[in-house]
Amino acid sequence: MQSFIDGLIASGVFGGLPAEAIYPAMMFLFASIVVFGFVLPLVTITIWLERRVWSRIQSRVGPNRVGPQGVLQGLADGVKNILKEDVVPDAADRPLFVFAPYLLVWGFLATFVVIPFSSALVIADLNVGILYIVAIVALSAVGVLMAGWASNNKWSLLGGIRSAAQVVSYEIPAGLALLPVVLLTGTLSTQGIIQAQGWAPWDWFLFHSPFTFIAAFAFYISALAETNRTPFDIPEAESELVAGFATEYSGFRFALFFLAEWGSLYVTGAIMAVLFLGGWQIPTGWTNNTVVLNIAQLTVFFLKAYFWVFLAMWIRATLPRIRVDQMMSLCWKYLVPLGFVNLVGTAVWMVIWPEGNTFVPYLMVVGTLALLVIFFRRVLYHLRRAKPELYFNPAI
Amino acid sequence: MSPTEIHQRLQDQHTDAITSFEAAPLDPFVLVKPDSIVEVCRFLHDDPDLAFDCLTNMSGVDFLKEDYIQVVLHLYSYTHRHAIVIKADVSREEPSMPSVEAIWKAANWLEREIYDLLGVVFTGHPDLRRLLMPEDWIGHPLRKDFVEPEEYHGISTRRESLLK
Amino acid sequence: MSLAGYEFEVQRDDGLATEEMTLNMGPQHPSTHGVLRFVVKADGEIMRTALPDIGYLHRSIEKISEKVGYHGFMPYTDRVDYVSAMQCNQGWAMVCERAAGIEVPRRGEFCRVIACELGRIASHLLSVGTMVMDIGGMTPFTHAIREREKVNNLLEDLCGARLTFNYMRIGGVAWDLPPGYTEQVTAFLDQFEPLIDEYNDLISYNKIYVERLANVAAVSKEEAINYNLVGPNLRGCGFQYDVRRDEPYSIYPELDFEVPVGTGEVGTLGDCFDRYMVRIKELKESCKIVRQCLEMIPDGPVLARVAKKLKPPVGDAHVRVEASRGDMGWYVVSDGSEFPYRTKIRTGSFSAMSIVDKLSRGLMIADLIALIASLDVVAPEVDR
Amino acid sequence: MSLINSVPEMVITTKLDEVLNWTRKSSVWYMLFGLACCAIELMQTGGPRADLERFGAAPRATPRQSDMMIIAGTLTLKMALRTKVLYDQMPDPKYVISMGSCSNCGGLFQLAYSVCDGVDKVIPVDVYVPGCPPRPEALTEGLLKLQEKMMQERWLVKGSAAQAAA
Amino acid sequence: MASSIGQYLKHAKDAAATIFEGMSVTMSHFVRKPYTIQYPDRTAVRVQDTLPLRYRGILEVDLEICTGCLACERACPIDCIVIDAPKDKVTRAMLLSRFDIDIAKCMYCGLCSEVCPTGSIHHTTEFEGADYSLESMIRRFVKDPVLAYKAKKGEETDPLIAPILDRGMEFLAEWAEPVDMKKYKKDQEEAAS
Repeated sequence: MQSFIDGLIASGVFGGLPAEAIYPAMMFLFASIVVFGFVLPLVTITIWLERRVWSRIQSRVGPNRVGPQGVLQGLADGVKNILKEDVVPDAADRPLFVFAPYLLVWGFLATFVVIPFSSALVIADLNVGILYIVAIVALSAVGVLMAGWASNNKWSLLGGIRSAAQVVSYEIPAGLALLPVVLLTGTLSTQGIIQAQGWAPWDWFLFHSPFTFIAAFAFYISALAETNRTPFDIPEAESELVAGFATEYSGFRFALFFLAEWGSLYVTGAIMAVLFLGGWQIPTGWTNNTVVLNIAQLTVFFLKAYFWVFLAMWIRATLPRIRVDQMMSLCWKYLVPLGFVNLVGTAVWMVIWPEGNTFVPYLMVVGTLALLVIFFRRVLYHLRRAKPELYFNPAI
Repeated sequence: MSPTEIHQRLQDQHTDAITSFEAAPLDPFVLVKPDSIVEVCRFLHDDPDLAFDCLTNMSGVDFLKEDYIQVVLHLYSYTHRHAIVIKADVSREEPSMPSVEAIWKAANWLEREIYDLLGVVFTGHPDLRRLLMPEDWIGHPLRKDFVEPEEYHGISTRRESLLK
Repeated sequence: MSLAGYEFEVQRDDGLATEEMTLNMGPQHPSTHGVLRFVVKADGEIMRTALPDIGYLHRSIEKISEKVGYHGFMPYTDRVDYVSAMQCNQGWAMVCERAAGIEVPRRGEFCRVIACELGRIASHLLSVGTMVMDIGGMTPFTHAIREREKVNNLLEDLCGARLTFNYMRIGGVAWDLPPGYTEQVTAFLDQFEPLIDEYNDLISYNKIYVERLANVAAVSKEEAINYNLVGPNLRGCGFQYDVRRDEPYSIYPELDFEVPVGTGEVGTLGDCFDRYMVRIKELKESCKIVRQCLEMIPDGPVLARVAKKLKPPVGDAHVRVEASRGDMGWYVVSDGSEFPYRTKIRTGSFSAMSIVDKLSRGLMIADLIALIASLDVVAPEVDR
Repeated sequence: MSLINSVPEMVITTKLDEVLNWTRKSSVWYMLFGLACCAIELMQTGGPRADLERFGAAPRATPRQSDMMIIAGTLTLKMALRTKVLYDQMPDPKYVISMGSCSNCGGLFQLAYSVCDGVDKVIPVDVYVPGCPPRPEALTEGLLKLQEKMMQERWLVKGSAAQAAA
Repeated sequence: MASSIGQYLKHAKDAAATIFEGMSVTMSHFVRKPYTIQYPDRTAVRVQDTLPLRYRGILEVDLEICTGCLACERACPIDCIVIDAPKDKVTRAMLLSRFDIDIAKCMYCGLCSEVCPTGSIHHTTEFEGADYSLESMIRRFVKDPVLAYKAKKGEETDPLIAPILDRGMEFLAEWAEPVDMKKYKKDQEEAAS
């Protein structure tokens, strides 16, 4: 980002304005653009996509009346929620109740600071980028707990407590799963990590070694848990806790919860893309135009991130919810030991092959492809078994 | 075992407790004195030849003209696959009989239901509260002389038909 | 705590005393299957007790029977257990026929059994579907609902309604099978049976699902009989008893079907998973029964002529029907008039609800949901 | 709304109203609130056959986030008091669909001693859907009727906001 | 739970395998057609037209063939049908002055159409009747008082009424014909011997 602004100053767009004034102004402008021009549409589209994906899996059509194919569904939901009556329950702890959703939104918006959308588009390439994400995401736990507590509703309280326990626990496997990558690159900067990878799958850290492969999924599971996604949606378990920590929230404040939930889903995907899928890396040398290059990088990054978002949607549509004690045992008995194994394994790997094994990544890619083939064979099997299809009404 | 045999066996053990036995109806029944229902039921449940381990149904019938409430127990034995009906008549004014909850847990709610809807008090029941109707409901609706209240908590219970 | 009214407790005390939390689950709660209320006393996530508070759907069906007569009561029986109304229809028809000594034409009996078993498929589909939904999986629920819609379509062709059938009459059934019905039902069964396997692949043996259900709220056989658990809940304890087989009625003795029981395959015998699995297996058995009936069905009338003002002789009659939620007891007292003097319906959900308090002790709050779902409680059947 | 109310009555407010109504109608979140038989049809309406979500109507578990309450089934006297509480918990603007005969006017349970004959005795109803129970398409039609009603509302035009809220 | 390493790994393997299987099932649904009937506007055929003749939708009365026998009014357990059919003192004919059905109250049980001798009152496949008020949901079939239909001996000859009566009979034909079981059994035995 800084280089981008430097370039602008150098090109003389601002005339003679002092650089000290330009930097904060541009940063502010950029942040606003990110929030209103990028995050909000992103979230509404994500919500619509989720509902459509979900419907499709459930043999339904899904929202298709609001705008073409229902793409404006998220917009309608958002505007409607803002227009709803603002209810603060009598028994609620008013200041906390009002403040909690903002904290939650803040927690996920702040992560956008270090997410590199392309080689130039990053608000701040902090040298502690990953650490910053891990730290700032914990804010959402505070927000959820605060929301649960302030509502003065027992369901909310239970939801808040569950969420706090969940996020605090899963921070550890998430952190441990990040470490192999940090170990490999020797940097915490997100741009640094991406630059250490290449555009080809075998250059990605996902396929660097079996340990990073497992670490990627361990991180993904932990991230799902931290963002309260199924199968770890126990803080807002609809069938148990009504709506969990959000039970008493309505209107605009609830819309913020909504925003945060789907926003952080995208953040999860983005971090996965940065750490394990080579971020915005594309084959170099085919263009010299910075703008075109950046757009291509942005697209690639977007697709990679959305792969994980889609996976989360798909998982949500498939799996039931885990119980709260099982969630804990999954964390402490499975993911945390696995995290240590990965860490030590990666370290050993680095000692044996300091420059990385030349053969294993290819093998890993082939193995993954084989797994996909098996998977699609199963899909075909299910499709064949389900025939002949019988519709409710053949005429329609 | 046929109902007659069951009655015979019961008669041998608890002569005083049994008022009468009818073998003619569709479901032959033994009419028992309400006060001795527990000992009769205990015997029916415990005796290895009878082994009525299941209380399938328990209902109360309000006979307004005859001026008594009849409590009907339908018993079934999963062990021997036979059934018998036990009936006990209690007075309408102060309906009361001992609870068989200790013998069949299933009787717990069935008795509560009869208490709720017919007002039969089961002595010795651990938790005799209204089951279906709200706590503050007045009257026992399944009694034949029950009059529907005009309103409940400000909600009128009448509705004029729009067709009239 | 009072069970009577809606209380709003403001808990704002100083200090760090721990206390039991009283949770009001219901009457409006997403997973109480209608309007039930549980007063849950919980210590954190662990429940001390969960007292059911029922009666939110007490519609005085038994009292209404005293006002509408024997024929007029038939639509009301649909509403006793709306999820599987066919068996309720059958129960009422059978108890009246028994009280009044009416014989049903043979084809009528076949129509009844076909309708009942289709109804059982519909009911069990809803049961297993909502069970998964309560555990948190949305997709299997919609798949179950989708198949249920197809059964509803079939029943609609048969009797013109999707849910409240009012199909049976005292003395038979109101509609004969429509033309081409056999092919229609066979086509459905052909495509439905593989989908049961797909459902199992999708969710039944899913690790998360199994972990949620295994070893939760196991009921022993003795306990189940003492609490008068019936139907799949009783069979889930490994006790093979089915009214259709052991106290046969209608044409069931001529049919060949299995009575699936719980096997404790993933945990304790009689746990939630066993109760769930019994229902899944019964789906297949019902398909089998329907196929047999469609093959064996004779020609002839389906409805016997019955007096418009039916007046059974003075006395009482009791029948038991194997409804989807198990042995359903119908008891009718006649005083010789055209109105039943007293009707009593003993349903499977009623006794299933009464055991919840006992089973719930020491479980987690999430397990209560699984427990209620696995008992397959339907609110109006509890309250009537 | 007071600030917006001071805007003179103009075409633009009517247009704006239409946009606001459009968002409202396109996103009717209904409360998961099943009472009796109709609740099964309500479930099936959300299922693959009718798929109420096509119109943006998603189920919500809590009254705080719902715009619409579908009274699906018989309302007993014991439940009527709770229903009132639930209705009060919903934030404005809120709508009620009375689904099926029982909640319309007691239907076949008018003879009963424990049934509240008609939900309109407890809370105001916007749309009545006939049927016992209404099939999923009938409920969908009820929702469409409600959407029509929503589109006719005027929130920003002077005086009518208070009127509509009342 | 996991007492040994083997069991520990088995749990993990089970979880992976079953989730894999479940995901493959859901993936297969991406290529299957949705089952939704896009009522009301995006269907090729009106949903009403696809319902069976037996479907018990909103009641309808063909006044042309109503005999004014009041059987339906009596059969209804909840009095949602009201018929006024006074006898004209002069002509001795029955005059239908009112035939109201409250569709908001009706429970669609079919008891009324079952007893109708001519199929005049019958359920249609129509189900759309949602409205903003209960008053507007009352179906008033009699605009002006009409004479009740009198069944003729033999064929119906009136060209206006005949098709309606035929339709009514079609509805009636759906219902099962009750038989006298004693007579039926005797016939069966005779046929067998």
